[in-house]
Amino acid sequence: MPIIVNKNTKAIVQGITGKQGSFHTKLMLEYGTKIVAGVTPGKGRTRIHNVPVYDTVEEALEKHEANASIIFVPAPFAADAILEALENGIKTIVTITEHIPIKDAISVMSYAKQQGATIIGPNTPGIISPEECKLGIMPAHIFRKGNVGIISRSGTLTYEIAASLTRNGLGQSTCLGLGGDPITGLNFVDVLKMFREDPQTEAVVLIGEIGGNLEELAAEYITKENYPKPVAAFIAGRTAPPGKRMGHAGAIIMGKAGTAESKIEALKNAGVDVAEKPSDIAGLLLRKLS
Amino acid sequence: MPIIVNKNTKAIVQGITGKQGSFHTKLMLEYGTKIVAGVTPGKGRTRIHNVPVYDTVEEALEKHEANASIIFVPAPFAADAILEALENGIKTIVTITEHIPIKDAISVMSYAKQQGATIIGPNTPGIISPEECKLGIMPAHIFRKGNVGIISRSGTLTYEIAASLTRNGLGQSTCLGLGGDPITGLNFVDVLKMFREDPQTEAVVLIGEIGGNLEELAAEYITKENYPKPVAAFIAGRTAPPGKRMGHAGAIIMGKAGTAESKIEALKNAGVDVAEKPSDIAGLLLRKLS
Amino acid sequence: MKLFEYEAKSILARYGVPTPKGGLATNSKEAWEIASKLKPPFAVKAQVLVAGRGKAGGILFAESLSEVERAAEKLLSMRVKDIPVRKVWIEEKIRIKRELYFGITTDRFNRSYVAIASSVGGMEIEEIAEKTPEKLIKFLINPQHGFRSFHARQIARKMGYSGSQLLELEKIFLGLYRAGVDYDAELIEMNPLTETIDGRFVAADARIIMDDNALFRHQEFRKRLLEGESELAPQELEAIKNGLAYVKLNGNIGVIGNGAGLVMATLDTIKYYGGEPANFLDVGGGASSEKIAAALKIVLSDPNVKALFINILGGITRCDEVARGILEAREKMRVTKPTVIRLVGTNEEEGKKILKEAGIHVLESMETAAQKVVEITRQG
Amino acid sequence: MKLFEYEAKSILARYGVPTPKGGLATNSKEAWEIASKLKPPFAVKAQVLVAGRGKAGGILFAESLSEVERAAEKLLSMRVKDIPVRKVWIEEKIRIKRELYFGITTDRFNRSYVAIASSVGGMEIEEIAEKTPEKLIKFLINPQHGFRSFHARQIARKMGYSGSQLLELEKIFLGLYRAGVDYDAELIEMNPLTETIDGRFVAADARIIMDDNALFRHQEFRKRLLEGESELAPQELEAIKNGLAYVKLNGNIGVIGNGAGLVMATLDTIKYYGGEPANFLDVGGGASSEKIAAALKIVLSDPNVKALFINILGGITRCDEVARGILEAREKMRVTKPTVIRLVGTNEEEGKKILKEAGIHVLESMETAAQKVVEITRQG
Repeated sequence: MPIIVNKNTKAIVQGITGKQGSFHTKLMLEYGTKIVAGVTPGKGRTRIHNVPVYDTVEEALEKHEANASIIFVPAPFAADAILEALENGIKTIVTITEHIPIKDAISVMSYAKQQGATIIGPNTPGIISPEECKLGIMPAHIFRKGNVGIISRSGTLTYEIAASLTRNGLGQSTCLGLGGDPITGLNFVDVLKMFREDPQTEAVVLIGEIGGNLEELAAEYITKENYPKPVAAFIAGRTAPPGKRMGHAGAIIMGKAGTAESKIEALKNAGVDVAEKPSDIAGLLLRKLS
Repeated sequence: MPIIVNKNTKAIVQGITGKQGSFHTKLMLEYGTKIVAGVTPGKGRTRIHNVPVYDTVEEALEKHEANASIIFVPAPFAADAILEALENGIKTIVTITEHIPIKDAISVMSYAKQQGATIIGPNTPGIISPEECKLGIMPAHIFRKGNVGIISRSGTLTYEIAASLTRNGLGQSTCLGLGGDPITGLNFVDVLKMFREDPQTEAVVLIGEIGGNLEELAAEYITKENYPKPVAAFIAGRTAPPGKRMGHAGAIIMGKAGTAESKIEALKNAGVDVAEKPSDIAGLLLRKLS
Repeated sequence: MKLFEYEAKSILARYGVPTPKGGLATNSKEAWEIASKLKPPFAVKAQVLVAGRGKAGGILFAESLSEVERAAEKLLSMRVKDIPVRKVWIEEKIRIKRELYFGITTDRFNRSYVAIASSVGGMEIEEIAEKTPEKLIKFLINPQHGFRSFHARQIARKMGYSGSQLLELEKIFLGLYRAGVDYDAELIEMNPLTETIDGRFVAADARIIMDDNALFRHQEFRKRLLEGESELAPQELEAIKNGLAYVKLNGNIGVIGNGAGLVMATLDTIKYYGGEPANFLDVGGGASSEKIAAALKIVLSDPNVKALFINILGGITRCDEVARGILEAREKMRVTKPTVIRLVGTNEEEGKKILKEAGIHVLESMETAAQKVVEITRQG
Repeated sequence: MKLFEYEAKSILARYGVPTPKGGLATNSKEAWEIASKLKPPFAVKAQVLVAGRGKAGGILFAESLSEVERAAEKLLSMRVKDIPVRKVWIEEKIRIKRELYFGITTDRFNRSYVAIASSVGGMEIEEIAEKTPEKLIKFLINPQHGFRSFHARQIARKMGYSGSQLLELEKIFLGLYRAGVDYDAELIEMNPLTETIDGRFVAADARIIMDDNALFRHQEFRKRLLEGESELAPQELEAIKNGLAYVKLNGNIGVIGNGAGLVMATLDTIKYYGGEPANFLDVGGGASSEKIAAALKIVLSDPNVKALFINILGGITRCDEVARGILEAREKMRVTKPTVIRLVGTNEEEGKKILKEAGIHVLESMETAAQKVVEITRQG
């Protein structure tokens, strides 16, 4: 049994009629994900890829049973879409949308916490538990079912590393992108805790990048809890010039904290194997698991 | 043991240096209420009636133990004062201040509910459990310890009726003013529930007025729960002309709902004795209790 | 504080709610000029703050400019429910397909705002509320994150709308909510919100009642309330300026008390003993002697008043302050009318002493006092 | 988006935060005129968006108008950390008793805003943060009801203030918070917040960084960002206009990729194999062919670029769209520079087919591709 999503996940797609929403609904359906309904305001009473579309989450849930939602609606409306899912009792929400204003995200995350809901993202590739459920936009063919859990701050780097693991015979239990926006629903520590309790997961890969201190806090947690499963990591941005923004606010370097060096040192001190190149992760894990 | 406040209540006074705050602190101290500290921003490090004054509730609670607060701060700042008490863990808050904006009150009451706190008022005379604790501005000499619980929407009518009960040998367990502002922390049903569980209380007096439907809802509750203690009521505003405002928004008559007739009928149908004049309450109760 | 239709509509328009094109006129010539810039047919509407204006003849329709002129003239010389019409609003008449209702008000029991919607609006809304409440959609607004886009869509769907109409209603409902929050409305409503024959929506009428307790945040409206353009009697205005609550009634016993409940009970008791109160006047909590004096002045300015009944039960109000206020006012205004005073509570002894030294007798029971004042007016 | 000091100060002043009297000048004559309306002594401050301006000589003091003129002239002809100074801000110099710090920023781990205060502010604040973090007051702001008056007072008290100074700081902290909320600031700070010798408080310097993701709510700033008055390189500006993230670096390998993490890892890998990237360019998720074409144009406008490395791992980005964008741009711009393309993921087969048909070779491994492009630039 993987974490968060599995065979029993039944999802709605918010923003299903948009270009990305529609395209990835098709791919998720092809992967076998149970997409029971879609929501796009003003497009109710239509169908897309044979999935019925409703104007509101409320109506979708009156007519279908669902326990998860994946959100593709544009950033200015995304916080409201998350709230709509939360208010209608959905406890697993994957937010693909990127660039949600910080103010909106903070307010929504606080409510999600009160409701005991799990928000993946925003600005995440989503989550996949191979052969069970894909709630995201990742290219499915690079994943295989197995025993490695992946937690990542970077979408495309996740694919890079997952593909390399698969090529080396290391399948995955669940791969999850925390999301690249400044405020996200989950951090490394949250997911490390879940993988710890998950019997299918035997090792964890942590993919970080410069900026913030989430990797340092993960290292602290691993040390403090004497984390019982092997962890390997890759940190992007070793060669980034200090003080420059690399793509999103997540990558502002402030003084020493948040540099690749700081993160790598903290993780190594916690007993984590840190790879020099993405393709080195597989080798490090194989050594640990043998 | 009366409800909400008793011998063990230790209170702070927010807005202690104002005219009303200072005056009533003196009277509460004279009654024997344990006032441990006062708060007025900018007046910290002074004393009033020998009570130490602090700039913040936080500091007052660092230096004194308290489980209640009574608030006299002006309406534009009162919602923040309630929040300050709540955030610092106080669970019983009496808000004497009147005319708090509805928008502010709604936001604060929602947070109080989350915190499991009891807010009496705003625009309340407060609460008194005779011979144990007075957290309010009511003239103390009209109350006597006894077995009648009083719940009222009107401050001065409470004094009117309590004094008449006392004259007739009917003491009180606890007398509580719900408050005259549009949004209050407690309603009749909330307090009826508390009196139901309170062994000291043998009968309940309910003092209502025109406007809103809180009396009707109390009647509904009494009927549904087959309320086990005798209840007598007085409703002010029988002769108020329809559509006119009598003092505060609580008294707007909208159609039939909210009229004195509607309330009196509902209460009578629930088996409540409804008095024609405030002074008739004592007689009705004596008959029920004998 | 009630806002006029033209005020409410101009606020809503700024929040993106479609309203009919129109303008405000104080005479028939202005009405003609406004209408000349609009497309016929027209609606000419008396700007008064009373409910049921339509049924009372306060709304007229006109096909031509000269009809507008006549309609304005007629309205400006009439009274709607006893209120003189000082201004009219002229607007383009909407071609109605359906009349809806949407409003937001406070829900005391749930301590929140509540949105109320109905796909059957217009003049019948109150009847619907009473007879078929199930036709009303009631939506409690969570105080934590307020009324959101999807709440608006949920309501629009339940009203039977979809597609672009649902999105249009979403914008309108949200606009109304935001206006309500920003203006501290205790009631804000569109009735009717009209669906036009081409499927669009227009707020044909709008009403806002601002929370009086929040007027300190809206000084421009507070000013408007106190400096005229309101429909208050001079005594009511004077009362507001002094922080008092006054309602004129038709009897001859002037009543002053502290606390709305007590004053209402005082009126009830006077009536119980066969008297007729001339007014309701609540000095509120903690009144100063100046406030008491102002209250006396207001009550005595009513020529019908034959006797005074002052009923004070001091809690936050201090009896000594009340006593001083009474003496002050009697001196200044040379009050000769018989006065019955009932004074108990905080600082009671001191208050009684002050009055007794001035030769004024004070009673202790509301009922005895009420009987006494009724007796006096009967004799008078 | 970083705001200039003069922008940040004028925002704070509107929220009731005391700031020194001053004005903005683009030449020494204007500087003289502004100073003539102020009281000496003066501070003349270069308006640049880099940190550490003071230590880099960007702030000068003047006693007289002629000294102001000279200071302005000097600053307007210098570069601060390589940024040319285009504007100076002249203000009255504050007589300092103590320098404090107060700011609000985001706390990612706790998913909230956090207020940070210190009774030891000024240029040393970063040193304090590193060496004696216990001197910093960190206050997490509850998202549910925000930063309130009493939070401000709690902080002021912990900074050692009481009485009227505590109430003054309350207003200042609240003003800063409200400005931050209204302007979607991811950082808003006063450093120093100066306590003057007469015990009052003035924000001697102020900094606001707006949340780029919220600029759609602040079109006036978005406009300012895109239409100059910013310190961006032409390529950076072009990138923002096209929704791309671009950072110029000093090497000769142009890099385009999707996802900040992947692009950073691409740079790392290029360096690992001994190459030097010319830039960072992230096309983001779901890039259209137009966006890819714009990215190519920006990267190729750097004359140092000798070879291109396009690294696309499609998730929400579709490989066929990328392929079409590359062909489009190559055609329009007649690209002759050697290009290494790595393309895998969503619609990979279709993308590869498009490129192969155009005669372009596509690699599958980032590392092979990186080695290849480094090799090409070595040969070149």
